[in-house]
Amino acid sequence: MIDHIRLVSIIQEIAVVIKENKELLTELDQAIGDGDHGINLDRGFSAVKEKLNGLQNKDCGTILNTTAMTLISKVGGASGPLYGTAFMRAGQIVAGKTQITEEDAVKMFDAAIQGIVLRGKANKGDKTMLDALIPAFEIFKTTIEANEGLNTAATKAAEAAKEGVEYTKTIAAKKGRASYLGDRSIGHQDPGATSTYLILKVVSDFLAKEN
Amino acid sequence: MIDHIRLVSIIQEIAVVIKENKELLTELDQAIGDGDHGINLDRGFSAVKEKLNGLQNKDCGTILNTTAMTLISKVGGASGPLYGTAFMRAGQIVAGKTQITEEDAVKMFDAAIQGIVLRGKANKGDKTMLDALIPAFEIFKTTIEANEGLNTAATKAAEAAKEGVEYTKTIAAKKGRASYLGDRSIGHQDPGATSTYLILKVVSDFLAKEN
Amino acid sequence: MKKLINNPELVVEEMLEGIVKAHPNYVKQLEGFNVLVRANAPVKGKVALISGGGSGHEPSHGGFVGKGMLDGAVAGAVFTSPTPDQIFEAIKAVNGGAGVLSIIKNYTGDVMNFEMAAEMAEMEGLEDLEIASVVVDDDVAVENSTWTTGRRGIAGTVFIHKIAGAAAEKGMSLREVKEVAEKVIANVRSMGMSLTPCTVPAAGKPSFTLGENEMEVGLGIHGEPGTHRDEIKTADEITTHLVDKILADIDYSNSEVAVMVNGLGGTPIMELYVINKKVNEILAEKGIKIYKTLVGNYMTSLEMAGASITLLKLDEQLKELLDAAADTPAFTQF
Amino acid sequence: MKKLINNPELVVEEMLEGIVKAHPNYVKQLEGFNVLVRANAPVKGKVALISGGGSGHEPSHGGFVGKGMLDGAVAGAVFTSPTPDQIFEAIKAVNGGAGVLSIIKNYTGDVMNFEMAAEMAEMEGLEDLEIASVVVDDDVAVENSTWTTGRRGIAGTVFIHKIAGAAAEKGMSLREVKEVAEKVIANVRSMGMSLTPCTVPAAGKPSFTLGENEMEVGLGIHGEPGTHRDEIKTADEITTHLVDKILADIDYSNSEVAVMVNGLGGTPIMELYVINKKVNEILAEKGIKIYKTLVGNYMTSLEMAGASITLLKLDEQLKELLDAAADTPAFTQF
Ligand SMILES: Nc1ncnc2c1ncn2[C@@H]1O[C@H](COP(=O)(O)OP(=O)(O)O)[C@@H](O)[C@H]1O
Ligand SMILES: Nc1ncnc2c1ncn2[C@@H]1O[C@H](COP(=O)(O)OP(=O)(O)O)[C@@H](O)[C@H]1O
Ligand SMILES: [Mg+2]
Ligand SMILES: [Mg+2]
Ligand SMILES: [Mg+2]
Ligand SMILES: [Mg+2]
Repeated sequence: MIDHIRLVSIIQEIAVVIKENKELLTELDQAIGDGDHGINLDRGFSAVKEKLNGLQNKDCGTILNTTAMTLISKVGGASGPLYGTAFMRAGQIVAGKTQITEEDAVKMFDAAIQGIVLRGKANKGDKTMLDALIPAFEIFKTTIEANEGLNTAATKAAEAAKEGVEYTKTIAAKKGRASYLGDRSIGHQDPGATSTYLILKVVSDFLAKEN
Repeated sequence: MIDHIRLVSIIQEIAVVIKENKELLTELDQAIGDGDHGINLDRGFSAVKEKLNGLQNKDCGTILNTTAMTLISKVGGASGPLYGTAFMRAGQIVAGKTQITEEDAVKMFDAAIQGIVLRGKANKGDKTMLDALIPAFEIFKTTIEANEGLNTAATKAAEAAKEGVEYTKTIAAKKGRASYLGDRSIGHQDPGATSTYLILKVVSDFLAKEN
Repeated sequence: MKKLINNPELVVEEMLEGIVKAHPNYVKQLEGFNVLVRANAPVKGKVALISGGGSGHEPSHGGFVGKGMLDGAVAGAVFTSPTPDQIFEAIKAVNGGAGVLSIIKNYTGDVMNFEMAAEMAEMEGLEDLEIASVVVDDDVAVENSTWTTGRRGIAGTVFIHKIAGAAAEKGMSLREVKEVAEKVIANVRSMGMSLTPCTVPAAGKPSFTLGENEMEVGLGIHGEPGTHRDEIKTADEITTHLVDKILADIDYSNSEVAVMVNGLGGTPIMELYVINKKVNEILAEKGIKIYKTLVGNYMTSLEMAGASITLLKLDEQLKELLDAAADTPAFTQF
Repeated sequence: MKKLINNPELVVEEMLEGIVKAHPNYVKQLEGFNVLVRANAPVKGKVALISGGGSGHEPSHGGFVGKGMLDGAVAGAVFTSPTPDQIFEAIKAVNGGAGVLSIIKNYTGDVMNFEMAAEMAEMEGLEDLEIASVVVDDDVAVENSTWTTGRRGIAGTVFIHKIAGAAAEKGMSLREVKEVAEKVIANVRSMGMSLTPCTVPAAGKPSFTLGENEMEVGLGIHGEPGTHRDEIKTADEITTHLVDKILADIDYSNSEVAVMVNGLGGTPIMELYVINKKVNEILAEKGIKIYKTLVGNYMTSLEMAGASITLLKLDEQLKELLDAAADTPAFTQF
C-alpha cells in the first residue's frame, strides 16, 4: 500500500529523475521530434515538486489532481495533456482516499492509459508512450492478480516498459511529431516511451527501496 | 612608345591578371573591407576586355575612354569611379593620338592620379591605392626625366608600387571602408593598392617582354 | 549557442514584453499569461479569432493580432504547444459575444491543448461564449492518412489568419467565419526545406546537423528533421521540387492562386525573391494565374535558413477577403 | 556556401525579377537596369526620392519604393555601390518635374557613384531636372572626424526614407524635403553588432570568422568586421552597450524618440523583441519617451545574425511625417 505521504515522495522523486534525464529526453526528441520533451517535462515536474511541498497531508486524489493540473498548465506540447490526463484519471480512482491499495493501483493504471488513449487517439505500435505503458500495465495487472504483491508488479512493469522502449526503436511512428519522419523514425527510441519508463522505474525503485 | 594596338593588348592583359587575382583581392578586402574588390574589378575588366575587342584600330584616347566608361558602369563601389576616373583622365591626354610618347605617359600618369585625388579626396598615407600610385608616379617621372626610358621607368614604378603596398600594411586606414576599422586595419595590406600594383606590374612586364 | 537572449527560461516572457512595448497600439498582454490580444479586445459583436502554438515562429502569431486578422495569440514555450489554461484565458479575453474561433495547426500537442481549453470553457459553462475551431494541415511533405496524425500545419496558416480575419471583420457569423476558414484550409498547400538547423534556447544545441552540401527537405517549423535529406540544389531546382509536390496534391489548373514564399528566419530576403521568380515561371508555364504574392518571414523556425512555398487556390470570395484591409504589427495592407 | 540561389553572378538580377513579380502594383523595373521605380513613376509634380546602394540589404531599398517613401531604388552588386549610369537612369525615370533627392549612405563608393550620376545629369543639361542629395551617417561606432571618411550610413537610413518620403508626398518642395531629410540625419543615430559573419555569393566564403563565444561590435552592413571583437554577452548587456554609445553621441534627454531594432537578416525576430524590451527599460530610466517603435529586418546584411539599434530624436514635424501613411512592399502603415 502507498499512503499519501509516500505518494508525494514518489512524485517528487519522479521530478528529480526527470531533471536528471532532461538532456537525454531532449536529445531523443531532437532526433525524431522537436527537441523539447525533456525541457517540457522538467518544467512541468519542477513545478509539481514545488506545488506538492505543502500537500503531504492531502488525500491521494487531491495530490494526483494537483499534479495533473500542474502538468497540464506547465508542460504543454503533446506530453503535457497526455501525462496530465493520465494523472487526473488515476487521481479520480482514489479521490478522498489516503491509501492506495493494490486493487486501486490496477484501476489507476488502467484509467491513466484509457485517458491517454482517449486524448491522444494512439494505439500500441504507433511509437508513443503507450508502447511502454500498455505492456507495463498488462504485466502489472497479472502480477497483482497472481498475488505477487505491489513491489514485484511494479518491478515487472518497469521492465516491460523498458522492453517497450526498445520496441519503439524498431517501428515507424504513426502518431505525434515523429510520424512526419515516416520510416526515418525507425532506429530511434521514442522520447515519451522513455520518460514513461523512467517514471515507472522511479515507482518500482521507491517500492523496492522501502522493503 | 606604345601604340594603340599595344595599348589594347596591355589593357586586355590587365584584365587577365585581375581575373587571376580576383580571389586574392577579394580576400584582402574581406579582411578590412567588404570583400568585393576582386569581384568588382574582375566584373569591370572582363567587360572592358570584351569591349576592346573591336577597338584595336581606334585612337588611344578612345580606347582609354571606353575602358573608363566601362569600368565606371560595371565596377561600382569605390574602385569603379576611381579607376574609371583615372583611365578617363589619362585618355584625355592622348585624345585622337595613336601613339603614346614618354612625355604623354608622364602626363597621363599625373592626370590619372589627380583625377583619383579629386574624386576620392584621399591623400598619401590614408591606406588607399594612392599609396601605391603616388610613389610609383614619382619614380616613373624622374626615371623618364633622366632619360632611362619607358621600360625602366615602368619597372621602377611597379617596384615602388609594391613597396607602397607593403607600406599600407603599416598604417591605419583613413579613407574608404577600411577606415571604419580604425587601428584594426593595421597589419593588412590595402586591396586597392594591391590591384594598382598588379596593374602597373602588367604594364612593366608587357614592356619588358617586348624588348 | 549564439543568441541575443538573456535567459533561455525567460525568453518567451521577455519577447512578449518587447512586443507589447513595440506595438502598444496594436496589442496588450493578459497579465500573468503569455497571451497577446488586441489593444481594444474584446471587440463587441465581432467573431473573435485566436491562434497560437509554440514560440519561435515569430511574427506568428502575435504579430498578426490586429484589425482584419487575429484577436488573440497564445505563446507556448519555444516550439511547444501552449497549455490549455493559457488558451482558455485568451478565449475569454477576446470573446466579444459573437463567438471565438481557434485556428489550430495540426500538431498532436496543439490539437490536444486547444481541445482541453475548449473543455475548460464548456465546464465553466460560460454563457455568451460560443466556440469553434479549425485545424490547418497544409504541409504536403507528409502523406495524409487516416491512421497517422495527418499533415502538419505550417506557413499556410497565415492565409487562414488573413482571410478568416477579414471575414470576421466583415461581420460574418461564427459559422460563416469557420466555413471560410475551412475553405482556405481545403485550398492551401505548402512545403518547406532548410539549409541549416536551429537551436531551441533551452536545448542549447542544434536540433540536427547537416553537412556542408546537405539540405533537409519536407520539414516543419519546429527545427525537426524533414522527410528526407538531399544534396543542396540550385534555388530553381529546389523551388521546382517544392512547387511540383504542391501541384501534385490538388488540382490548381486554370485557377488563380495566392503565393507565399516564406523565410524560416535565417534566410536572406534576397533568396526568397530568387525563389519567387522561379515560382512565377513555373506557374506561368502551367497556366496558373498569380493573384497576389507575399514574400517574407511569416512563419519562422528561429534562425533556420530555409524557405517554404505556399499556394492558395482562390475564388471570388477568397480574393475579396484576401484583399481586405488589415492592420497588425507584422502585416498591414490598405 | 549554403544559399538558395542559382548563380552568384545573376543573383541581383533574379532577385529584382522576383521583387517585381511579387509586387507589380508597387514597383516596376527599368528595362536593362537594376533599378526599381514606383509602378506609376514618375509622379507628376511631386519631389521624387531615390536611394540605393549595394544589394544584400533587403528589404532596403527596393522594398521601400511606394507611396509615402521612395520613388526609386538602385541596386548595385551585393555590397557594392551601384554605378553612375544606373543611378542616372533612376533619376530620369522618377523625375516628375519637382526635383529628385538622392538619399545616399555615407560610403566612399556610394558617395562617388551618386556624385558622378549627378555630374552626368548636369552634363546632359536636362531641363526640368533639379537634383539634390543628402548623405546619411548615423553609425556611432566610428568616431567622426574631418580627416576620415566619417561615419557610415546604416539602418537609420530607413527613417530618412520614411520621413522625407512623407514630406515629398505632402507636396513640399525639393529644398524643403531636403531640409527635412537633413533634420532626420542630424537627429538619428545607430549602432550594430553581430554574432555571425555573412557570405557574399560571388565570394563564396564568409567575410570573417568568429569563435563560438565571440561577437563583432560596431559593424556596418556589408559583412565587414566591426570596431572590435568581444566575448558574447547577454542581450541586456549588448543592448546597454549599443544604446549607451548612441546616447553618448547627442543629447536625447527629455526628448521623444523613434526606436528601430533592426535585424541583420539571420536573427530570429524573437531576439529583436528581447532587445526591444531592454531598450525600453533603458530609455524609461533616462526619461526618454518612446513615440514609435519599429522591430524587424529593415536594413540587413544577407544572413548575418545580429542587430542594430537606432534612435531618432523627434520634434512635432518629424512625428507628423513619421506617422503619415505609407504603402510599400516592406513598410505599410495607415
Ligand atoms: N497521440 C499520442 N498518444 C500518445 N503519446 C503521444 C501521442 N503523440 C505524442 N505522444 C508522445 O509524446 C512524446 C512527445 O512529447 P513532447 O516532445 O513533450 O511533445 P511535442 O511532440 O508536442 O513536442 C512522444 O515521444 C510520444 O511518446
Ligand atoms: N577615397 C579614396 N581614394 C582612393 N582610393 C580609395 C578611396 N576609398 C577607397 N579607395 C580604394 O578602394 C579600395 C576598395 O575598393 P572596392 O572594394 O572595390 O570598393 P568598396 O570599398 O566600395 O567596396 C580600397 O582598398 C582603396 O584602395
Ligand atoms: Mg517534442
Ligand atoms: Mg570592397
Ligand atoms: Mg514540442
Ligand atoms: Mg563594396
